[in-house]
Amino acid sequence: MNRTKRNLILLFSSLGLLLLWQGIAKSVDIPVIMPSLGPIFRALGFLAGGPSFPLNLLATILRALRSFIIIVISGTVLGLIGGRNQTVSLILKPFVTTLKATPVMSVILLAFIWFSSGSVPLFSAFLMGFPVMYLQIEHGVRQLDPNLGEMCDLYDIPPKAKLFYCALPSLAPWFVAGSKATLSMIWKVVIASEVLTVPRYGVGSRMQLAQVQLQTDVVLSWTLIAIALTALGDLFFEGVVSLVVRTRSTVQRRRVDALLKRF
Amino acid sequence: MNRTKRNLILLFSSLGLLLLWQGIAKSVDIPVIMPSLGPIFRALGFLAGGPSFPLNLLATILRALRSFIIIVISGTVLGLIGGRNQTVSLILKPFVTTLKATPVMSVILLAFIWFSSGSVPLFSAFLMGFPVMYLQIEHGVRQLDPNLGEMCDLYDIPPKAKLFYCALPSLAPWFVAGSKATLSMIWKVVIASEVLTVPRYGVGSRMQLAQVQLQTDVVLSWTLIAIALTALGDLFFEGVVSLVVRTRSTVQRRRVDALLKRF
Amino acid sequence: QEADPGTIRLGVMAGPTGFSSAGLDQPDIDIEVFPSPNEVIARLANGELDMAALPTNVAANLYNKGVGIRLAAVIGNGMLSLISSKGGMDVRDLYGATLHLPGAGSTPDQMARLLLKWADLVEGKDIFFDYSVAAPAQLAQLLIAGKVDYALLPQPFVSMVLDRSPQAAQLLDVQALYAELTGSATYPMSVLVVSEKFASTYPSSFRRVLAGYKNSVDWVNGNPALAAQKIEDLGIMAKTLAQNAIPHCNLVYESASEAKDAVTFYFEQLYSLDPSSIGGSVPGDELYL
Amino acid sequence: MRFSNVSKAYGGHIVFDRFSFALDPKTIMSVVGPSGGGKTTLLRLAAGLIEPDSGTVEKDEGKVSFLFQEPRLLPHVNVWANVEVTLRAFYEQEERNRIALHYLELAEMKESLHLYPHELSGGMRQRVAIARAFAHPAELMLLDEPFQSLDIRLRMHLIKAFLTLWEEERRTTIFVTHDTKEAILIGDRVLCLGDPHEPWMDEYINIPRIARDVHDPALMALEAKLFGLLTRS
Amino acid sequence: MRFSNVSKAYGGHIVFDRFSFALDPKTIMSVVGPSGGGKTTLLRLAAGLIEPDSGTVEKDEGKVSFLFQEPRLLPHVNVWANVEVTLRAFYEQEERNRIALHYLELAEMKESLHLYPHELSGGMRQRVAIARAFAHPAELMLLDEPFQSLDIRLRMHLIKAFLTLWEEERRTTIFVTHDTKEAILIGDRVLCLGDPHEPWMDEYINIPRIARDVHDPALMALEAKLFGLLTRS
Ligand SMILES: Nc1ncnc2c1ncn2[C@@H]1O[C@H](COP(=O)(O)OP(=O)(O)OP(=O)(O)O)[C@@H](O)[C@H]1O
Ligand SMILES: Nc1ncnc2c1ncn2[C@@H]1O[C@H](COP(=O)(O)OP(=O)(O)OP(=O)(O)O)[C@@H](O)[C@H]1O
Ligand SMILES: [Mg+2]
Ligand SMILES: [Mg+2]
Repeated sequence: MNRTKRNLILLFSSLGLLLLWQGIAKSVDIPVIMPSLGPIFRALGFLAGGPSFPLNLLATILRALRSFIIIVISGTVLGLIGGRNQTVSLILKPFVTTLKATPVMSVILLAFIWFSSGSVPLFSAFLMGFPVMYLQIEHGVRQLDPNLGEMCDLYDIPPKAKLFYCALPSLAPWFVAGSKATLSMIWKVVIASEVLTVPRYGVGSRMQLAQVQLQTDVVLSWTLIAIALTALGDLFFEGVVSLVVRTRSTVQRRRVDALLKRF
Repeated sequence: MNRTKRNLILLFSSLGLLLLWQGIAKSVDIPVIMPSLGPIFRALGFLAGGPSFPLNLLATILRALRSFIIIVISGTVLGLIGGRNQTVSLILKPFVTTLKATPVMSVILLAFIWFSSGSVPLFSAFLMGFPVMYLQIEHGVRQLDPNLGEMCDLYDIPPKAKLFYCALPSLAPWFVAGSKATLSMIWKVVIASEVLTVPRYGVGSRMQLAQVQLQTDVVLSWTLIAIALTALGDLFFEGVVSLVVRTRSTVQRRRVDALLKRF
Repeated sequence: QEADPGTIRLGVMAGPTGFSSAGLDQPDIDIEVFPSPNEVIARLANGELDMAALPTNVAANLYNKGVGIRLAAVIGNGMLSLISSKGGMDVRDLYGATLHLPGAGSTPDQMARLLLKWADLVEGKDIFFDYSVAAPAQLAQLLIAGKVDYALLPQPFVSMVLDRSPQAAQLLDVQALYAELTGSATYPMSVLVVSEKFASTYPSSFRRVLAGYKNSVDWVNGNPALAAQKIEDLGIMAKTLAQNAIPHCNLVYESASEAKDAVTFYFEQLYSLDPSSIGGSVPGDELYL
Repeated sequence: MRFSNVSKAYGGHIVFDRFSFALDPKTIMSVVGPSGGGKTTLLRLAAGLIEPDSGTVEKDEGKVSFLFQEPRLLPHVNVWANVEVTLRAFYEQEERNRIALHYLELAEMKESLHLYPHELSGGMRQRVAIARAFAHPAELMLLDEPFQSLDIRLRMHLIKAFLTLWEEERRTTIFVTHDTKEAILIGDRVLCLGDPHEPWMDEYINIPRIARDVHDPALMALEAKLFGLLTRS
Repeated sequence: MRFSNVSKAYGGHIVFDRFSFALDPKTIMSVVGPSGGGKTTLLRLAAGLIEPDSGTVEKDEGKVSFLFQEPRLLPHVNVWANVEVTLRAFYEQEERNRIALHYLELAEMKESLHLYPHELSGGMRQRVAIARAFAHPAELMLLDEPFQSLDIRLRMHLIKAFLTLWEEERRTTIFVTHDTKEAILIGDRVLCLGDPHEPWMDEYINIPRIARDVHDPALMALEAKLFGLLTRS
């Protein structure tokens, strides 16, 4: 399927979604709760022009990115270890299970003590996202082809090369699936925690304020922005993945070409 | 690694976690915020003996199970379709992205209007969990070995047999990883939504009240129960997986034996 | 001679509880606004706040849990109303209906239970409580939309609903009913608490803050428009909402000794309802400064 | 089965360039050729698994069975089910069991019906793939080096069995091999790939299969020719 | 390299039962045997990839190179990197490039260095695996049917290259094959597996490799014997 067709389908299904909203909004006909598209986009234009708009956006993005990076790194490293070593996996199990189970609400208090209120979204995002990433990688490691591992060990392929040439490429689909799921969750958790803790800047903080003032159209236009952020995150991720794959193949090809020229 | 050793390691690491808590609690020394283990377990004993304990527990379990089943079925079916058919995947993309991004807070109102108030936890669990499951399966389908698919098609293996003999077993690791991540999230989201919406019965409802009344020990003993639920869910899941694998191999073996006896 | 306490940290919650601090003009008082009582409580317990404005029952609860605080003054009296989203309703229509409450264990919830008890009605049989919309703002939204029939709400949401929805009407003035049933003029909804350590280490600074606070309450009540601007600047609530609500919020300043009887009486009522709601026992005289 | 001016390239690498041939129905064509010469590609084109870049592949035969160059067994089911499942679309259970068992017995896999692919030796996997390909009620059989990694006895046994089966029910067959003797003893025609545009060699063998003998001068000449083609650099 | 009373069973299936042999250093042992007879298992035991159930496998040789029965290439890197990466632990970059290129050229893969395994034909994959196994500076070489799925020319070319290399630097080698001729032309000794307890045949060939000729009566007798062993049922 070519690019244009892809984008067309995406466009149409997005339009379909908007139309669906409009239809329901018209039939429900209670603007305080479900405004139609007109007011939402008007509010969107208005707030996008506001002076603190970039600040709020940036604050949320930074929070999401920070927790994303922390989760991806810690989840991947621990997942790699836990997938290979059953003892480590068992030792981590109670911690992961606890993280998986502890309701965010009951740690927010603790988070308040240990961190400043701006860090609470980070903390709760970590709690929600870490198990997803960790389990994903752990599972992926368990699914690695033992035949290839055997080959690598027998041929004394150094650990670094084994990681980059064998393990990581095979883990990539798990890593990508995990990262996407994690990122999608992080946006939500960060915004939800911002709504709860109202840091000075943040999409969630603005939502909370608009909600208290019953400006549903504003709430929804912030929601639209959140959706756009998520979609951009996805796009970015897909871009990075295809870039890495292409770069890898170009680099390998270049090295072969350079080599052939010399010998 | 044998069973006994596994269980021993698990036991010790769980104990380590408890000791860690106790250590921090003792050093923080603010029981309203971080009670030590004594009061928590006392409260646990007390509430476990209460008359409405099974009702609260059951209500939460049923909510979690219902949304889990809905998510697993819908996520798997749509994931299977979306993974094979790029058009469907593109059409679903805006919906999934929206689901992934929409903060639970801003749909609670809609949920309230469309469903009865007891359904809000179900609805939010769906919103949080569905993208995880869907993306997981979609990704898994994309990773299926095209060689095997080619073989199945060429040999006219009927769709049902193809599903059960080829696709599902290959998707199993993705399905298991997705289900575990989803289930772990559902416990949390259901309880968090119960905290927000306080249905008559539910672990989260009890937590909310205890939290408002600053009974941190009670909050934490409910948290312990939630952790136990999650751990049980995990165990159950692992049990089911190993049961399915063993049953399948026994069934296949039996059929071979029966056949050899007859011919 | 008393040492300089440095910056005095006062924690208030977003919402009307924080209104009365808007007129504080002493430069060494740092007002921090928090979205929920939880955060205030954590900081108080932690020693990161010297003073805080809190719901009355939370103060008792904290005190009973061994957090070193004292009640310095009552700063807000009752301001709850039972609203129906359709006009022409009567209190009797509530029988068998569902009453929405913003948050289990909140003051509206406690008040609703008290009234029910006094009326000899049983929740779950004669009337049904629904907590599924915990945020008062969202409840207000649903009332305006007519999706919810009855709700017990605090200010400023009461005025908000009444302003925006022509059908909505107040069915009950909870304060009036409370007075009628108990003989006590009203009930204290929010109080100013001070950490025990601060009060005993810096008594004169503390007295200065209290005096300032009293002036602040008067100023806010007297200048709603100016105060509303200040309230928005502090991040407590939006200007438009605050300005309309200030007259209805029953902001007062009653020193601990003046208010002690009313507060104790209120605690006794809550205790009879559920001892845990105030931490297990009615606090003695030591709570009051 | 007919290729008309078929072209196929991967990237810049041209495998076929206006390549044509017609396959006589119900005969066996042996295909030999250098490694990377396009034998597997030819089979895949014939099966319809890939489309030619230009030209047409016409096919009168209906169902196809393909013995892939690698065994391609279902990893999660045992030997028995690997064969049985490919017959589901065609036979009732009773019939299916009989057929599957028959072919697995032929491939000497009856002792190992309950084993999973990862528990098999390389040759055993190949045997399961053979049983599967032979059992399938196809009108066109595409066999990509079917007898590789088998020991001599099995190889001879399976070649004999294959020819017996084939005489019972003739099906159009393309048989890829690296063994010139096999190619000559089995094929009604031997095609030697090597040039994208036309085969290096394309000869019919008009001696009846049962009468063929490696010491027959005609066949020896043919083998020598093939050998010469395949060993020139 | 010495097996002493090695036993190995999978489930109930006994592959080796108190099986012993000693390998002379710096010689080539050809191993033939029926499919499923334990050839791959023997190599895996020798490499230390599996442990015997009882008995011991002693090994004086250090590094091992193993040509697996399947190519086992890294799917995400190209042909070039598949070989180069196995040399990282031993050589500096310059040296590594030279060696990898040399062996890939030997396997006639120089044209396809940039292709990925899924873009290769079956024989090409096998050639990459051969290049990798030969390039590895091992003292013990374990080759599991190295020349399968290659055409005759390549086969001859690689056998010659292998022997030349081997004469340059002798390494202890176990060479598994199904081709009795290959076994006899290459091995210093031919072992025919078949019985869990002892080999069906274990003969030394004392004719120098260069002087060997398939028409030599001694070798013909040996081949006939092997053939007889492998074709009896
Ligand atoms: N992992 C395993 N689990 C169970 N059985 C196994 C396993 N590996 C090998 N076997 C069995 O061991 C026996 C010997 O296998 P091996 O792979 O050594 O045979 P081989 O001589 O290499 O055969 P081939 O020539 O077909 O490759 C076979 O019967 C096989 O079924
Ligand atoms: N998917 C692909 N992508 C790129 N190139 C390919 C692909 N498949 C095959 N080729 C190339 O096409 C050529 C022919 O491949 P093919 O598999 O038909 O050879 P073959 O005759 O079967 O060889 P062998 O005897 O080694 O199996 C090879 O050069 C190979 O590199
Ligand atoms: Mg091929
Ligand atoms: Mg083998």
